[in-house]
Amino acid sequence: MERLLTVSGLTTEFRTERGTVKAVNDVSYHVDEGEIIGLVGESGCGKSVSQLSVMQLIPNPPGKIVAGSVEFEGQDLLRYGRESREMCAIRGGRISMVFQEPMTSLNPAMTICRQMGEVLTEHLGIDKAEARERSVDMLSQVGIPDPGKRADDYPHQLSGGMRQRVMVGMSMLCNPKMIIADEATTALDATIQAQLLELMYEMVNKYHTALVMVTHNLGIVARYVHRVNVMYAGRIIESGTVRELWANPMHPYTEGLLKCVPKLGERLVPIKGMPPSLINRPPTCPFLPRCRLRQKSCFEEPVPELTHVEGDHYTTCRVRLEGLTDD
Amino acid sequence: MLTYIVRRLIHAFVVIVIVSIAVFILIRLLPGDPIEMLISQTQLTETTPEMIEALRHDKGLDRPLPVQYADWFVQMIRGDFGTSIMRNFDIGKEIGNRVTVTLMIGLSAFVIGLVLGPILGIVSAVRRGKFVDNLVTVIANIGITAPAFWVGILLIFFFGVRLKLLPIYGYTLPWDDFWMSFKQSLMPIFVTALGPIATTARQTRSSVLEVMSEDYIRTAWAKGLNERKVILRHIIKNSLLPVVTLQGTMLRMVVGGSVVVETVFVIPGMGKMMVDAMLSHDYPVVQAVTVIMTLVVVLSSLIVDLLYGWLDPRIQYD
Amino acid sequence: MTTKTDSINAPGLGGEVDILEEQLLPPVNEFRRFVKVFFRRKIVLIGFIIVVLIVAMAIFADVIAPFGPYEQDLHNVLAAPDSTHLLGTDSLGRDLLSRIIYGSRVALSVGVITVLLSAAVGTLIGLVAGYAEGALQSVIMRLTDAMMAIPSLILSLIVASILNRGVLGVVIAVAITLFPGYIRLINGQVLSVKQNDYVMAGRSMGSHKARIMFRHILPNCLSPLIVQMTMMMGVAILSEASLSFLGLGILPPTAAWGGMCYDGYKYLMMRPLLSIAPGLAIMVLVFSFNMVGDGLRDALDPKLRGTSSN
Amino acid sequence: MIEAARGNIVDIVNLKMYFPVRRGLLKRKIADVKALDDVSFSIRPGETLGLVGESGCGKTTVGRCIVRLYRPTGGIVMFEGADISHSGESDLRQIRRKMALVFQDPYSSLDPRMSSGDIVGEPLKIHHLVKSKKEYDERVAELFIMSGLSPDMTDRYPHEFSGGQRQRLSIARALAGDPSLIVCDEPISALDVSMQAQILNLLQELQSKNDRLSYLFISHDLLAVQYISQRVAVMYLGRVVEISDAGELYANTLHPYSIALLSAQPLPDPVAEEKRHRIILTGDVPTPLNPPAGCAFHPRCPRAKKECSESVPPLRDAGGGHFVACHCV
Repeated sequence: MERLLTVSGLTTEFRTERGTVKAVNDVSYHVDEGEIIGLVGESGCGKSVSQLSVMQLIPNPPGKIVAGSVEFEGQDLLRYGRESREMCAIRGGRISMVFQEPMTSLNPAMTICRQMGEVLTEHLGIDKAEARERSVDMLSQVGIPDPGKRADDYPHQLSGGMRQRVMVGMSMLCNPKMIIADEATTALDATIQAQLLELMYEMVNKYHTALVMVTHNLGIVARYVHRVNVMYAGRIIESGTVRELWANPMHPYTEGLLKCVPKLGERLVPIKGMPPSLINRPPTCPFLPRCRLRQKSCFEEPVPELTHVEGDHYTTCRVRLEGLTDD
Repeated sequence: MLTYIVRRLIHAFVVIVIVSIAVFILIRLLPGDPIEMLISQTQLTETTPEMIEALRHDKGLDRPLPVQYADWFVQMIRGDFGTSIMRNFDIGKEIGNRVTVTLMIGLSAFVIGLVLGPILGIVSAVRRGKFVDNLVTVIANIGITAPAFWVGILLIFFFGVRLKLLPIYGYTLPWDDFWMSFKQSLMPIFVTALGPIATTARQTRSSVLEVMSEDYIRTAWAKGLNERKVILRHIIKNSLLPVVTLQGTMLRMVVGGSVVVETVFVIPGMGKMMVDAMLSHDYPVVQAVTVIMTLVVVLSSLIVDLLYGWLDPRIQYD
Repeated sequence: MTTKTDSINAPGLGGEVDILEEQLLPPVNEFRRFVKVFFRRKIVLIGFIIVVLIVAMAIFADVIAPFGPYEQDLHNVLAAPDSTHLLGTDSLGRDLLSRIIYGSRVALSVGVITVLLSAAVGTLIGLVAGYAEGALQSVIMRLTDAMMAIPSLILSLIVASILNRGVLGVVIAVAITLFPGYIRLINGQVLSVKQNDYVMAGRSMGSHKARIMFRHILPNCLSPLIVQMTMMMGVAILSEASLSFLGLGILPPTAAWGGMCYDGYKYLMMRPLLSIAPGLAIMVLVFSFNMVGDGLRDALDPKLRGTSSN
Repeated sequence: MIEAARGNIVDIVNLKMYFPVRRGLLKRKIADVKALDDVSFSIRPGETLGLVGESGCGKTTVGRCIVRLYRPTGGIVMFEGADISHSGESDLRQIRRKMALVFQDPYSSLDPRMSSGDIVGEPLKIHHLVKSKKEYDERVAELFIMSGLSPDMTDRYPHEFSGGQRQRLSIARALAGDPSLIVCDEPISALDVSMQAQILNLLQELQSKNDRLSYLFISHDLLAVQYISQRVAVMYLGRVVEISDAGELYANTLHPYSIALLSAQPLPDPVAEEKRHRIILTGDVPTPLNPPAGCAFHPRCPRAKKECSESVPPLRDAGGGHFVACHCV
């Protein structure tokens, strides 16, 4: 598969009263064409901020992309200005995004088809009538009953599930190369979430579009994702195919996460302590305070880079890596 | 939508009835008995208690209050506001030609506020922290805090006395002599409009900043729109909705302000009529003017509410 | 961020564990944070200083003012500003600067009493309306709408002339126009605070309605109330000045800025300062109160009260 | 039917809760939202009953009816043998000490103006459970430790705590009155995975130390419910469609909706996920404003028969205490 996106050394900081918060800290990952990758982690680990940085949607006064490059189809997006013509062409045209809150992600004072049509008129320059036609067609594709009438409804007249379908439809309108789903189904009920995930899975495969699935739900990752990056305190601490990670987790945090999910008969083993504060973090491994495997070297040396284990499996845990070379 | 309109109409009617009752009672509490006023005004030499009694009966003031109120309310609806005690003119007719003066100034000031306020608010919110934002904020604050009569005096002194550019008092209707009327109403309109412009600008600025942090604005950016399109298509309409609801209070401010502005610039409007009536204890006039002014405020806020109902889709499909 | 190694034998945390990370960030000194956010903007600091100066001026007026407020110097009436009378004298030969200094007493006293009176009455009725909901609330809110429909200046004119036009009369006249605003504010606040689960928690614990009202709901309505009161100080002072200017406010000869503007208005040609100076004093005081109000709004905003550790 | 056995902590029989919908000019009632329509179950001392279902199924309303925050439209609510369906506020006060509520949103369930110590200690004050200030402080410190918080945090304010710690404060407050029933309304869905595990463990430990303490654990997270509950009830649009022991329900699910619900929640195990046969329901969750006739699930049910749209299937025992409400099972 052809390489679509390569993010390397991405760092985004936020200035707050208590100091600068390194929300995304030297993050590197790649996405191939038509591949479904996962970004998993708890709240505050920087998974959403990293995707907003790729799209340069970081609110500028407090936040700033400090370092790193975002290679997309051969061009580094960070070279373009936040409101430059090229970046506007990418956003919604080549890469589109679906957000978490269906209730607030649509403009309450605009009809559904006008909001969808806007993407088409903006990127493909087609006139309003054809834009409406294509929007209605997309609405039926995403499973909205009676799309002709629904197109003229306002967002508050649709249920949460319906609105999220509109968002998915909107993101597919310009046939983008990649879609970023930022916790797109978190706010939905189980059966509606299942419907939406199946829909996205079908459409992504049908149009051979890459999908970046940002979520904290390990079940979704297990069912739909090929390759997954586990994030903690702004860093990617382990990445690999779903099978590799589940079979042989090479980082104590990933292990802890897997054990945190209640299974019948097994005693729950929670990860001790509290998620770290992201203000002036020491260069050592972020998971150090809560890690059971930590050794002396972990305290002194900075956190290692993502090191290859086997296949697509990479990890940043020094102890685990040394353990590998011994046995 | 229909229920929204009907409910608003009933709401406005209830408010008018309550206000008329309140005004009716308040006037009765004012010092000085109307009959004595009448007597002193007609210079009757000897006044026997019987004559006073007959006069009271003739004026119907001996009937129970609710009956008097009902009678007055019915008369009012027919446009008959009774006659002024002091100068014996028919109040209804007098209000008729004075109301045009007050509305000329009041409405133009309101419209200026309605147009300039949002523009200043949007510009200062979009250019947050930059020079224009600070400038607009300072002007807005001055507009809210400077007493209207003082600004009036300043303008009169500067443009009238020193530069002799503008007449310092009086008012002529535009269809009589347009150029003179324009010169005469320039300053009063500016003073009346200062409050609404300032308040609307501040409210628009905070509402635009609030809308800017909404999720659907982030979606608009994510669709690839540049800043200009995001502002024009998404931010403005949503941020103007709360500003529309504010316009009801702006009208109240304009109508109330006419009292001061017309006193400073000596303009024969309803406001001046009100003050003169207060000073000379001419209570029927006070009563009529108060009710009319409140009527203007209530009706215009009703229009503002209906405009809001039409603008905000969430209400259309209530 | 201090790292304190302590082991907490706490159940639910997976037994014995060394927690390197401090359980909580160091306590945020609430007062220091409040002061830091309050004075973050220069303009708020300037406003605060002016208010303090004017309050001091009002208290020590007898000491500061060169002349008494009513001292007439009949042989240099309407004098131009000179070394003795820094701002000149008015039509009765009284020193303008001294009267402005004494005028601050009227402005502040009217402002404070009006705001406290209207806030107290408005808050109480607002609480009742907000908590009772149903028919009582709609009746109260309709009456409030009616009160607010009458232009405030007109209402205060009528009420002022009903009462004797002393300071108390003006205070009540202005307070009547302000307290409906509080009813609306508090009613709105109570309704939004009642949405929170901690109010339902209070009910589920079986605490009395009154306890929930005063222990949970009222404290959470205080910040917007305080901000509104500061803003209303400015409005009260402006209303009093307008009433005095129209001749229906504070009775002469008391030194009230509004009245002084009106007296000076006749002599605008010769001595503009007689009107301009008191007017400027009004604007400066009201401007400062508004700035203090803006500062309070930021400082009391719960969102800015520092986020929890993660 | 499940009769009210002696000694149960909670028994609800044919519980109905209708919320009037008022619209139009005079706010006339045009319809009833049937949030709860004939719900019955009971909770034995020391037992945890899981209540599962999607939004709009009425699971939160059940919890609030039991704690009598709502007055039920119909049916009986019994608490420790006493019928509290229509009792007034005054005599409810004693009973409220024995039941407590833990909420979903950690940020809105704690009063931001009160210190954490006062929040946890409020039930002690309301029910006068302590005589002196010293005893009050000791009891509050004890409650903090029981919930895994260090006592020197009692003077900190809620905004200084993380989501997980706030839920611990809610639990500490619930324990203050030494209750025999805690209704946990989605206590962990707002938390991260690692924090969820800590809270689940805490709840279990508290129950192991006090054999009279029972939970009504309301959630849409089937894995958590399965882990912590002895018995589980599945609700759909205001009715209980299936209720049985936890293990039995997950191993031998009978009702078509429960099957679809279980298959909709992805298991965090790629190997198992591969083998699972996924049932994806069509259509949206219907509104409780006008529920479909007969069995409310029939429009979306793959096995729907004619009879399903005519009569409401009663909850009957399909063997071994496994109750199900379906014509086709």
